[in-house]
Amino acid sequence: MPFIPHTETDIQDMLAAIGVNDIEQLFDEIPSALRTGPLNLVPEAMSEMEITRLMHRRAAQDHVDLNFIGAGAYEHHIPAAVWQIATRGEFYSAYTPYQAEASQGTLQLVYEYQTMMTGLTGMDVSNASLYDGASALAEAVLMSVRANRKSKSHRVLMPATVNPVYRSVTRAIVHGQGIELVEVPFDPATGRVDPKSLAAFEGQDITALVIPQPNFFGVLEEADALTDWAHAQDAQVIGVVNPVSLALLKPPGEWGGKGADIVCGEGQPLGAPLSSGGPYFGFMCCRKEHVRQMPGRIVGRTLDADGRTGFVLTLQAREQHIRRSKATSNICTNQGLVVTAATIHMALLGPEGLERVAAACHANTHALIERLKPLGVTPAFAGEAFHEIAFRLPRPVRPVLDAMAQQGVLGGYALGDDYSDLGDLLLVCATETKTEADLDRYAEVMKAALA
Amino acid sequence: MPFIPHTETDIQDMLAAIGVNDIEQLFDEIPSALRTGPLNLVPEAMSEMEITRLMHRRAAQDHVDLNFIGAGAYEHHIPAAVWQIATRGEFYSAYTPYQAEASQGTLQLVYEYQTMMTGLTGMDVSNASLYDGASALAEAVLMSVRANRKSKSHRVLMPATVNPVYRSVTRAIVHGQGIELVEVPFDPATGRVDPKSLAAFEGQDITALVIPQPNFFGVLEEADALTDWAHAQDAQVIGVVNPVSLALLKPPGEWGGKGADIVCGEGQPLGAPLSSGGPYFGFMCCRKEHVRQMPGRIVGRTLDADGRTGFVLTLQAREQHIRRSKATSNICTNQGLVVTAATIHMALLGPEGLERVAAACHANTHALIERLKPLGVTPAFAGEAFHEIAFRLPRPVRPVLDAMAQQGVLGGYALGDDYSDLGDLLLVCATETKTEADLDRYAEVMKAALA
Amino acid sequence: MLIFERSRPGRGATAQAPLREATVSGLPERFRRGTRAPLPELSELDVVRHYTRLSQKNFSIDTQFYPLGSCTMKYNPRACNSLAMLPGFLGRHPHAPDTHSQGFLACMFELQEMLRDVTGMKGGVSLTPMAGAQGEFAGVAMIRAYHDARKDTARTEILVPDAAHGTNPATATMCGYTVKEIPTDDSGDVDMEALKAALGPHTAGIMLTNPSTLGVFERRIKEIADLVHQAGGLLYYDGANLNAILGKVRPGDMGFDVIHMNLHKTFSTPHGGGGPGAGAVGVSERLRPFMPIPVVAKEGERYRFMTEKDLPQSIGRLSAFAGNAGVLLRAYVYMRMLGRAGMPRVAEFSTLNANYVMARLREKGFELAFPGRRATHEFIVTLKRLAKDTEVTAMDVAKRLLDFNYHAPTTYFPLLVPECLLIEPTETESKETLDGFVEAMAEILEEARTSPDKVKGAPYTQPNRRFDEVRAARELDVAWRPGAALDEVAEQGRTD
Amino acid sequence: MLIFERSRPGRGATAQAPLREATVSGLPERFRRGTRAPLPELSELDVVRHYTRLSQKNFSIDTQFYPLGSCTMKYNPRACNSLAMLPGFLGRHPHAPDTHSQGFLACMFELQEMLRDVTGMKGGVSLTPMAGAQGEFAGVAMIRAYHDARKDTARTEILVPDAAHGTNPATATMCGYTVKEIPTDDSGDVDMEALKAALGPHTAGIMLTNPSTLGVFERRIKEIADLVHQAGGLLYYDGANLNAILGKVRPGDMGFDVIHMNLHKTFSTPHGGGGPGAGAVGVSERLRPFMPIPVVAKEGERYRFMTEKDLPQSIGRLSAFAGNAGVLLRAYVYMRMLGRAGMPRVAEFSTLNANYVMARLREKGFELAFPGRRATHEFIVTLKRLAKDTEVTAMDVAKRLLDFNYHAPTTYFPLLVPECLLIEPTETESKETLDGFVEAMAEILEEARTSPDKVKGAPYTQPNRRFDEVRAARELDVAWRPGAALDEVAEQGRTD
Repeated sequence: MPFIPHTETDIQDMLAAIGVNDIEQLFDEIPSALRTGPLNLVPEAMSEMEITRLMHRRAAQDHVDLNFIGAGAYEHHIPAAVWQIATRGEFYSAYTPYQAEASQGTLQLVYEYQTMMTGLTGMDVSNASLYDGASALAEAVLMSVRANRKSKSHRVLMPATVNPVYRSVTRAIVHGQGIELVEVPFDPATGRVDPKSLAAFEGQDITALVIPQPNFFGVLEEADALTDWAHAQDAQVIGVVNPVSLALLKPPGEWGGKGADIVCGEGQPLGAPLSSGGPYFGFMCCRKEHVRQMPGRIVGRTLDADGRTGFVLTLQAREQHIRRSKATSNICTNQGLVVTAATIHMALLGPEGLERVAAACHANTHALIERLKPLGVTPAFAGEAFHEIAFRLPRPVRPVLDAMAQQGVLGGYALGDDYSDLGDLLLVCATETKTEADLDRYAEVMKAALA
Repeated sequence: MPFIPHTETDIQDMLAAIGVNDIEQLFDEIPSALRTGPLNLVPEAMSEMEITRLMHRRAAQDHVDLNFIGAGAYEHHIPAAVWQIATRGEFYSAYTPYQAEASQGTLQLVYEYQTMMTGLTGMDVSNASLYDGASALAEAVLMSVRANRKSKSHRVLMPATVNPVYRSVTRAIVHGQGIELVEVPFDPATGRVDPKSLAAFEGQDITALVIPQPNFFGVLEEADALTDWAHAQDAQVIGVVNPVSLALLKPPGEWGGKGADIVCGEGQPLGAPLSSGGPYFGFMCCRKEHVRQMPGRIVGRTLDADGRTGFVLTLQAREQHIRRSKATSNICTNQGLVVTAATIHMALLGPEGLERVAAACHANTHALIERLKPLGVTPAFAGEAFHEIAFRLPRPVRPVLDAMAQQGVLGGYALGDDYSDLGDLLLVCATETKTEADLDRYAEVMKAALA
Repeated sequence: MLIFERSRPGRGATAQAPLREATVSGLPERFRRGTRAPLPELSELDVVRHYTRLSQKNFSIDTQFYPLGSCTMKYNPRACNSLAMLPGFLGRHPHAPDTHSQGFLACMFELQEMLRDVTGMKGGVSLTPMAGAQGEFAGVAMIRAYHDARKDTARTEILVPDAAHGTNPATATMCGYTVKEIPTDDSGDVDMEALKAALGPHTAGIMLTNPSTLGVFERRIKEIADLVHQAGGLLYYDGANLNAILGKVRPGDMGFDVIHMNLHKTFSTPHGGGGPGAGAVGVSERLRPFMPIPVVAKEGERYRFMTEKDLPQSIGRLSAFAGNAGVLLRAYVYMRMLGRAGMPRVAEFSTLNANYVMARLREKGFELAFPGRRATHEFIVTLKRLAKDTEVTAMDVAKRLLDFNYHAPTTYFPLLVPECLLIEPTETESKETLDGFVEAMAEILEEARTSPDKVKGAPYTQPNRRFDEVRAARELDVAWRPGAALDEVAEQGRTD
Repeated sequence: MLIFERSRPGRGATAQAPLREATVSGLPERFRRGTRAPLPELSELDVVRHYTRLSQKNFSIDTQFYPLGSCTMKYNPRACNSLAMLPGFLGRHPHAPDTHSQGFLACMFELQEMLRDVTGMKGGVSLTPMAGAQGEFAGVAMIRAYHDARKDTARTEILVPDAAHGTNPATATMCGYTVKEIPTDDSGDVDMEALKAALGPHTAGIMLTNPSTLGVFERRIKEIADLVHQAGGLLYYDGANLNAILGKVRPGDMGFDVIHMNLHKTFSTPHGGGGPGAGAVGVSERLRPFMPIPVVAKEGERYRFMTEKDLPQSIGRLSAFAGNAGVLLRAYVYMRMLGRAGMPRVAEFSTLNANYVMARLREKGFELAFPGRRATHEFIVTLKRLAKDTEVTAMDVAKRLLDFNYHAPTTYFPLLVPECLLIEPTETESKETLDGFVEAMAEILEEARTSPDKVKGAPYTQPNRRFDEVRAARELDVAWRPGAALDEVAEQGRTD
């Protein structure tokens, strides 16, 4: 019986102590008509050896040589120490730190994580994480509705330059709560939010404006101007940012005159492997005055009965297990283990390391421009980019990508899947993991695919 | 500066505390004529990301689909827990437990290991490990010379059925100490030590007889008879055994009337991956009366100042750091980390698990006999085998192996490399890791290679 | 000591970043950061040592018995971790084409099928919710989508028993529903009269856990299902306690329309100090069109993700990609190792362990909340009388248990049992461990009677004693800044 | 509690063995075991928990500063571990054909070349010795093979300084040599007059460490080399202290003929609680024919193992295959990450750290064994006077340091300095860590003067206090048996 320690003697002794004849008797309160028949879709058990072999085979099956897709999930080097420490039993198999005295390891780590995230974003406070970047944006939208007491409209401006999936997820999550998400179009020349289309909303009751930085096209928004515009409308600013980019880019806390109100994003670039899209983690930071509207767990530093400092979950009054139907969110678990990894990752990279990574991503992606020019492949937008560039291909993207994949190179993300009029646009990302030789190979393989 | 934490400020402060101007000054006692010039064969540094990619590529390069080689290193399933725990920093990065109070983790584990090994072998005591099986045999030979006070000859009988490399290593190591290793031929019919050739030594002064079980051909020696014969000559018996086989086979402590005197062998099958031949570990057990002649570290249980039990390195008076030129061996480090893994491995397998593994190895290897018969490939020896069988091929082995390797199957070990008259013999091992389908594929690939 | 206090300007783990600094050109000043991000600066050794030491301050399954009711803290097989972290899985980009994803998709498809089987939810399973609470959300959102699709818009209420997890009412609210609480009767079952009274044309559905959070099986579940269905509502099953009945009785057979499962409970993916979890949802045929996307389909021998195009009525996407894939892989490996015969064993032995501990504690003088009922995989002890007699509370007992090297059971949940301990031993613990726990509980009970202050002062063996939680909330210190208020205090009280 | 005491008949981690029992046929009874092997029987959780908890009782680099002189306890980069454990490397059978081994062999060849470069041993490097002591053995065996090949058989003596590691004389004995000890002069150098007197036609060679175990650089090394060579002897270099001079001065340039390196010291492979190590040897041109096999050769773009056929005069094989391959891979990764510029940095910063701690300890009142000398990567403090004044010994100070969460330095080695502590901080420790250690040492010195009994009773914070080592050796208990003598005592004194 895998993972069950009971010997025959144990079972008999335990049944005797309980006062029943067999284990089946313990289920006598379940109406017999309901009892389960045979399970047909669950195969017979495999030993660890057998499943190990199966999984090795399946993992090998999905191998690619080079990946140039970003679009919300980014391939970065993760120090070996990160997951070796994060998967230590004491982190891996611990529960949420409800018994603070017996969970100081996790609690102090989360406090350190919160501090790091506020440092990166330039905000006052951070929570202990949310599920992923997309759901974090949904929570940020809900939070802005709670936090912006001046606004009654529950209208949130959502630029078309925000990751399309983030927009879908936000829609799905806020749908039941009467919130209106208003799409703001982008300028096809720059690939940024179109300032002209914003003008139409001037003077209206707007709850919040979402600003993606960089946006889904990899282009940098004019975050200062957008922030100031939103604040002039008494709208809050929700920044959706890439945390690695923040090593180079202005932190949202310093956008415009007053800075963003809420900042969220996908934490994956900070130490989470691509891993088919998860587990990642969403981060969320805000200004101090909004902290009681923030969803998710928060760790605080305090004193114990002996006057020693230590760490506890705090502001639990916001949470579902206390407030039930009046909670700020139904969020219960967060992404603790990935946050553990991210904290170790950030501590290892440090400010200079993260800056080098960000700079290398920027440089590698931009180095593709010269290499692709001879193929007639050029950047589609004039806006400055961080580490993703939307290239315009001389023909539809899909078949080109398929041909490249056959050579073991994932060439990028086809923007036409989400933007029907951008069928010839390919979003390409070359992180710090790519060498000169990789960039050359990319150009070569694309050349062949275009031929 | 990878792995060096010094900041510029640190360096200046430290130099000032020492009272020198620069680091170079700390080397002023080294004659300048001796100072090293540029290193030409050490390449420029790689980041962890770069070396990671290089090593992934090289590791993938050596991939094979199926391995049927044994010949001293055996492919077994290793529970995932084994190395996840063994590589925890507290085990991985600790030194030899010289400060017992701060090393109870390692010390207790080794005590448990020693207990397990005595249980498997049926002997009284075990040391904390030696380097590998081959060098353990060399140490056992040296030990028998010290322990057998009745023998003056320093002649050790070494059957030709002992792993040829073990014999070479033993020769290389005992060479300087005037010990004579006398080869005992094998019976070409059974593949066992030839009893007739032993008769020639009767009545002579023999220090020890080495008994491999199973022997290098996979064949089981008549260990009971050999042991009794040796003891009748006042020779000691050194068993060289496969620890996994001991789940099924009679423990050396019970061989013949009095049992073996010293037992050693390769610990690799107990949780060490094939890993190109190491790190493995040699184990060594003996009867109680010989313990003070045993090389290597030994952990003992004792009491502390508060009357609590705990564990310490004991009998250190045998060792080089105390006895220097009079030590029983120059052995200093052992194979602690692999022993850590082996101990966890044995605890996970348990008596029944190890027996199932041994039985599956036996069954799988023997299942090849029927499959190969149609190809004209049959067992070369009549002696009973454990989990390796020497098959006679209808043609020289080498080209057949090469052809099989091209199909991704490592077909076995060519005995002709070591036994010049056995050029058509192939030693094949199918451990519990092989499925019916694997055995079928083996037969298929061999058929094609023979065609 | 905090990692920031170990930091020194200019130090770094320099093997971890590109060795050569890249030049960033064409990035105007207005986009750029003025000063470097205030991350700590340390050597690799310092970081490894800091976090290795920190880890040792945690209780965990791998080091302690953890009978935390409602959380199913069972052993997390180490193979699940290592196999989910094979390079091929870790390196797969979520947007990799199907041609380069068949290995991963095969695992996901088979996981869907196995979950469909053990829950009896014939309509299908979607793996995308990233946690139990998101699974709940998906479940209630599907109920709403179902009514909406039928234009049955008067249904604005969700019924929730008063013993339910806090997430249930919170979720109903998130989906735009009003919550109506249904009381529990003395034996721990739903109060049928109250239920009947609450049902009506406004009823969208009911959220139930069975066994309930009270550690007992709701015996009239079929009757409840019929009543709710007759009223036009749907039944949502909170899978928090699925471990208790795995392979013995299926939510689909009880009449539920939708279920979420906590893979991090029943299917043993790690809790990780608070996540990541995974909250797969299973549905009956009628809710199938509304499942969250993506879902993996098998067509011939090929697997692919079904999207908006395949399920146009879907409630949509809940995560940027396809949920917590790495967690799902762990659950997949676990289920394959248990296999068909292993599923009911989970229920059998978790139930045996719970009933055994319950019987032993009763024998030691503990008062049970529902003495007339079988325990399921967990049960409730109430210390109401002890607290009255000695002032020793459930929290005190919980803290004192830490000194015996046992994690505390869940305290003060469910809310309706005063001074309660919710105890869930799980099936992976041995009789000796359970006996040790029972002895510790008995010893604490004795201490509570003879020297209550000792219990009230516990724990004594941990890095800290009880915290000032009021101070934590009032003098909010949730991010370190050089020279922050507590620093000086920290300096004095430092323990490491 | 011992793992055996947790065992129960019939329990098992059943996922770890084949699920179906195979039938063993054709194995006669006389070969078979009568009763099952007495291994412990436990669930997977019990095993994981037992050994995870045990691990926490160890000091280690990852958790503590470990200034153990002569052992070079530097940080073991985690990448070295994970990259050496990639499935492709772990799965490679040692007898795999060259066609399926080029990845591994390329690493080994490049490692040989890098080691050849940093040691200046132009003849070549063999990676096969599995530990420092085996490397020593290989070195001395090569010296013997060299003389034997020249029929120079009168050379029966090996000279060894009295400060040498115990392995040196033990090795010489193993190789059939007589050992002659050479005294050390007051400044820590070899006594040149004694050396000259000892040299002669019987001299096979000399075994030296430079810097010596006294923590100082042997300044007249070139003169020594010339004298030994003139006498017809060869010079063997014990690489134990190579960390001190890496990239600054090379044994080959000093005149050594053969060197062993401790890859687990200088090249940061883990100590693993006592191994595995790796003791690669490097040789001058004249010893090349005698190198232990196998050695990796590069021919064109292909790599292959050289064996007996290529090196017929080889001293032979020292391991069944090719040494501790996994350890060698770790050293390879480490060296590639350090790179050319990183080699001398190891020497520079380990020397800086040692000299800094030496200066600070002197300032705190500690007495240095060789106050007139530079420290190399380590140095010696002698507590001779303290022991005389207070009865607090070097061992007492070492034990007390554990209470401050620092591993103790090496004590009572080298033997010729009374009450000594040999302190080696290594280059990977930060100034703050060193300062903390110095403060702890100063505090203990103060305690020794004011409350010596406190120091003599230490440690107080570990699982045990000082052990009865005499009892351990006399009442030998080296394997547990049910009902063994200490069991009852264990029962009383149990701490976990």
